[in-house]
Amino acid sequence: MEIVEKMTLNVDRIRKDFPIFDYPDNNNLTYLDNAATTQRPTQVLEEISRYYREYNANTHRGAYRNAEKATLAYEDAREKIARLINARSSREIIFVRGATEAINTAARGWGDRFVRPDDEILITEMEHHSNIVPWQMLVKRRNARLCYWAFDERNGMLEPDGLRIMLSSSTRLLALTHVSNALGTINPVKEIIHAAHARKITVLVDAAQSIPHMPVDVQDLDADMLVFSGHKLYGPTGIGVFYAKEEILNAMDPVQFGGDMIEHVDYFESTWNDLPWKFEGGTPNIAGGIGLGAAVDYVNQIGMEIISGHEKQLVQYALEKLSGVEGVRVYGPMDPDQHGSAVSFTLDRVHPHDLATWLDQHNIAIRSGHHCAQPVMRKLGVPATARISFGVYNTIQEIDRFIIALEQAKEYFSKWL
Amino acid sequence: MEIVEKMTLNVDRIRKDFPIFDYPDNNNLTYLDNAATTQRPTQVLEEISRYYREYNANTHRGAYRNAEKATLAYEDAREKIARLINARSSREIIFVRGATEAINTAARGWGDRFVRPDDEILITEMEHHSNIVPWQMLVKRRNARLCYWAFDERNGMLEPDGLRIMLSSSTRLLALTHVSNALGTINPVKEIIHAAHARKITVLVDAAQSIPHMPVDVQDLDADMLVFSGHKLYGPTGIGVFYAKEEILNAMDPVQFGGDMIEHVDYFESTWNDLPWKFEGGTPNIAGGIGLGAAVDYVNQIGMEIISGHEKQLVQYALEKLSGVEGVRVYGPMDPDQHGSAVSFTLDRVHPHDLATWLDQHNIAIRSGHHCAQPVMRKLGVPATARISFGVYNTIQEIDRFIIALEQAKEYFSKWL
Amino acid sequence: MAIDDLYQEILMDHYKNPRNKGKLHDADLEVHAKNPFCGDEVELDIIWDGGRIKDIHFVGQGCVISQASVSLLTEHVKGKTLEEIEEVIQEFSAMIRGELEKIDEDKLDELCALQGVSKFPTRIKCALLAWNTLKKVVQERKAELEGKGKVG
Amino acid sequence: MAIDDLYQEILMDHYKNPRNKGKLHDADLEVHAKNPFCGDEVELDIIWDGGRIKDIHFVGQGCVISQASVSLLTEHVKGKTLEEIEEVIQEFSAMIRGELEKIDEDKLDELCALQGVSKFPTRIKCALLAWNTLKKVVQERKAELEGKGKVG
Ligand SMILES: Cc1ncc(COP(=O)(O)O)c(C=O)c1O
Ligand SMILES: Cc1ncc(COP(=O)(O)O)c(C=O)c1O
Repeated sequence: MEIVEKMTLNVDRIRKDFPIFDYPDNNNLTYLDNAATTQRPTQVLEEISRYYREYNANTHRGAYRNAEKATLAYEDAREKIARLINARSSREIIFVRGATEAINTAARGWGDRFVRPDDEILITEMEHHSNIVPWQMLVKRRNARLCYWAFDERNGMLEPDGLRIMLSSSTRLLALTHVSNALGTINPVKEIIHAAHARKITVLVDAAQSIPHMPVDVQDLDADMLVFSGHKLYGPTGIGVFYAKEEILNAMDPVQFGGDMIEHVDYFESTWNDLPWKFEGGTPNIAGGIGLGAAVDYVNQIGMEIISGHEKQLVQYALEKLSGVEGVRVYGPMDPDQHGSAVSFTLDRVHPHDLATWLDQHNIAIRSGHHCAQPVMRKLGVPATARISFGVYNTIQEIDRFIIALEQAKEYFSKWL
Repeated sequence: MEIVEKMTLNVDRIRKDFPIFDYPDNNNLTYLDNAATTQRPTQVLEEISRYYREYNANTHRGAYRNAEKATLAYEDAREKIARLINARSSREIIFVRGATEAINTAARGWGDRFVRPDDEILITEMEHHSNIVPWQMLVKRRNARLCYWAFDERNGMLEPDGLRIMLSSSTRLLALTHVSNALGTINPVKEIIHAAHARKITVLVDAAQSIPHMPVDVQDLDADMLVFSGHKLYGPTGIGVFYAKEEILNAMDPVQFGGDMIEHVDYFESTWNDLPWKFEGGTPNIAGGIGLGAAVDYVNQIGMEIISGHEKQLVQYALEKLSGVEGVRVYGPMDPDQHGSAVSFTLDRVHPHDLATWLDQHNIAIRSGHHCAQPVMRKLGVPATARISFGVYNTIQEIDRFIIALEQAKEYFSKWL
Repeated sequence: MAIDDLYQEILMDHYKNPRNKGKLHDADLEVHAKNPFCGDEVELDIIWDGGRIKDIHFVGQGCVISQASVSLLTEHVKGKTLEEIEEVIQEFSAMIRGELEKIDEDKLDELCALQGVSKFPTRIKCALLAWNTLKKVVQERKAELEGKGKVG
Repeated sequence: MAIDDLYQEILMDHYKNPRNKGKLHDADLEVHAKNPFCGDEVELDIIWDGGRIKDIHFVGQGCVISQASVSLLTEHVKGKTLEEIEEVIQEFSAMIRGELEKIDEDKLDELCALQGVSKFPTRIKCALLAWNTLKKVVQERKAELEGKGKVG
């Protein structure tokens, strides 16, 4: 047992790792759009660069040293990711482009194989489009049904008795987000998975918004499948992870057919390679995998508990401050223990897009829009919200700066409106 | 009309652009595995680095300047690629992970929609696994049939009357490689497409081995779909292109469902975004796209005609020299005008893998194996071949060095065998 | 790139007091436009008078830029011929995209209030949302009239 | 990392004159192993004698390393008990992977000729191809005998 000290982060030192903050044109950037994508530390960029400059080669196929070096580096990154989420083995880690491709892989490779006519796929009303549309299409292909577990628009929490009501004997899969990118809600996935398993229902967890911000242990959660994106975890673009239990991966069909994922190709029949390569057809994003490994090293070196503690302080402070601004409405849970690193809000009479432009003029980057969660917007009865979201490098001072600018925006627009 | 001078390349200067050759541990590396993946020039690495260090943000969604800058850079790369292959519009350029994902996209998005029971898919015997297995799986899903157009094992050329024999009234698609990675054969795709179109057959061209080595004009070829990988074109890993005519893309179904590819998401139905985004679900490989754009700039600045001329000299020289080594058997066409930048061969009694290890000890990187083309190996009656393949930075001196080492290997192994 | 270049008084006024807002119940045509990335939506209701727009209204919600832009659009195209409208759309779009060397104030008139958008690339889509839709509508109307031999 | 460290005389001899090569027509078991990345293939034919391998042959084609390795394997495991074989496999695999501090020459005997492979990581798969397959075979045989209560 390790004892985790409640250390506070040396954010000044951490910010130095992120070249974006030093780039003169960015002029003291306050970056509050981490739920969309994070910045990348020098450590990650250098690891990518090292691959390209020193031992660039294709993986798994070469009979020379750089090919072997590249293969080892890529497979080593896989090991790091397995340890990060405490997978039983790195065979359970499939590299994909991101959370979206991971969910599509599950819907095709598992869904097309195991979902039968009239089966039900249960998702929640707070999912990202990437965890909605693949299931809409699956149920069309398989003549199955899609059902929604509702949330309470007053506090952004899933309806407490929703699971009991929703789970039926024909429910095959529950796919839900660990942390909502539009509401900030942290869902109690461990308990939910436990309840679903009692009814032999397979569970897929969309961890795109949790992996970067809190420790996630797939064995402790007992998640059957879990997905996330590297670019939200300080890693490169174009790389992400599809995790599934080994027995599920063995039972599933591969989805991308081609080089590297096969064992034997005959004219009319082929057989598949072992896990994890069975699911990785074609030359992979080698630099992306290696870069994601470096990102995992980076967060480990700081400590995920510490990052999580730091961000919780930021969320708590932001929730307090935002609620104190007249005309601001905050969505999602108000309890910071139930609230991930993204906070959604609206400001009376000022459209989020106008607010974002206004803040951008003050070098504060926030997101406005539907956050790829149109059903959430419809439920909240707004066309869009503004959203701030945090990473390891954000500070209380930045929130103060944001709040001041927000007050000024309110004043500016109320002059007219 | 531009007049292309038969300039010879200043290879010394070009080699300076590729940091891999300067890395001390690589110790005068002779890299002859370009068909597997090329090296990347500083210009590409710097462009990737610039994105991450200066304006890193997610694309298409942000309401702040760096998000706009990232979007413009990514879309600008798409324009560059459209111009490289002379697409009618950048709407016809879909970013994918590589050639493999592109072919899988065609098989799912076009094949599942348009291939009917008993339809035939025609491919050649010299395809890469990535252009075989997706079609094997498609015909299984659709109860259709897969047929092979044979090649002549003596010269690696497609049987001249194969198309006439093979095309039937039920042929729906012809998928073939422009240049074979295992034999080096350049197929006359323009004439083939013309003949196929006369029978209203759709044609997909696997240009993974042609795009990096010769000018390719999709309008001149009249290719319906065409695919290639960025990492074989001096670009980053994890990015490639699926080209298809706009009317085909409009008729096809998307394959990756999620953020960015949708217009409207309702509980049970969704509608798709415009081209090209309809096919790009999820956060794309932004750095990859931008890097590939820089790679296109790089080859344009040298000139594809010039690269092609340079490599033809290398191929001609290599074919001559290799044929002069007793005990060497060269596969594929012996006419350099019909031979792309990869040359496959075997050396009597020495297994390609042993040869590759031996050459690796002399810092010469070649490929050995089945080159993801097991049907080709079966047809040639060998378990594996050795393969050398060229890029813009290779030289006649390197071929000499390789031939000397090959002679030495022969001597070394014949001592025993 | 001061913020006031973007949020000109005229725009604020159109946002607060939109012109021609609300459904036209006897419209010949009702078209919807949507910006999938920010959720802005606009509906245009149009009554034709041969090769002219006799009346045009809009329904929608969105940011200052998109709403002021569509409000100005309705004022500006009402009563105009298809050719005149195409010309304005062309000129206006070029201004918004920052492609005009010199803005023709006579032609664009009040629409010039949106010229600041060209310096805010993230907002170009907002300003053009309704205009791009109208462009397609005009093209289709022309094709329709040509089909009937009524144009020219 | 001289090339001679890899291609030792013994290996060359086994490559040229493989031992126990050719099908065993009365084999109890016939298993196939394949290295998908280089095309090397090996078939092992085995005759059991309770908890021992009574006879073992191989069929295959491939590089010096994979063929010499399987030829040595057949010599080395013939007549041994499942436990003895497991021990050799473990020791041999560790040597090939470069995980042994000190190589037990008594135990590995001629197999030591393959120790150079540990310095050529691209060849580790070649050397282990047949051994990994045998490892699975032995595990399954043990389970089978345990099921019948014949082991221990
Ligand atoms: C909860 C959630 N799921 C899925 C995704 C999709 O991730 P990506 O776009 O990297 O595929 C996102 C990110 O936008 C997200 O926030
Ligand atoms: C002819 C051909 N097609 C397809 C591919 C697959 O490309 P990738 O592995 O980049 O998806 C390759 C590369 O190995 C190839 O040579």
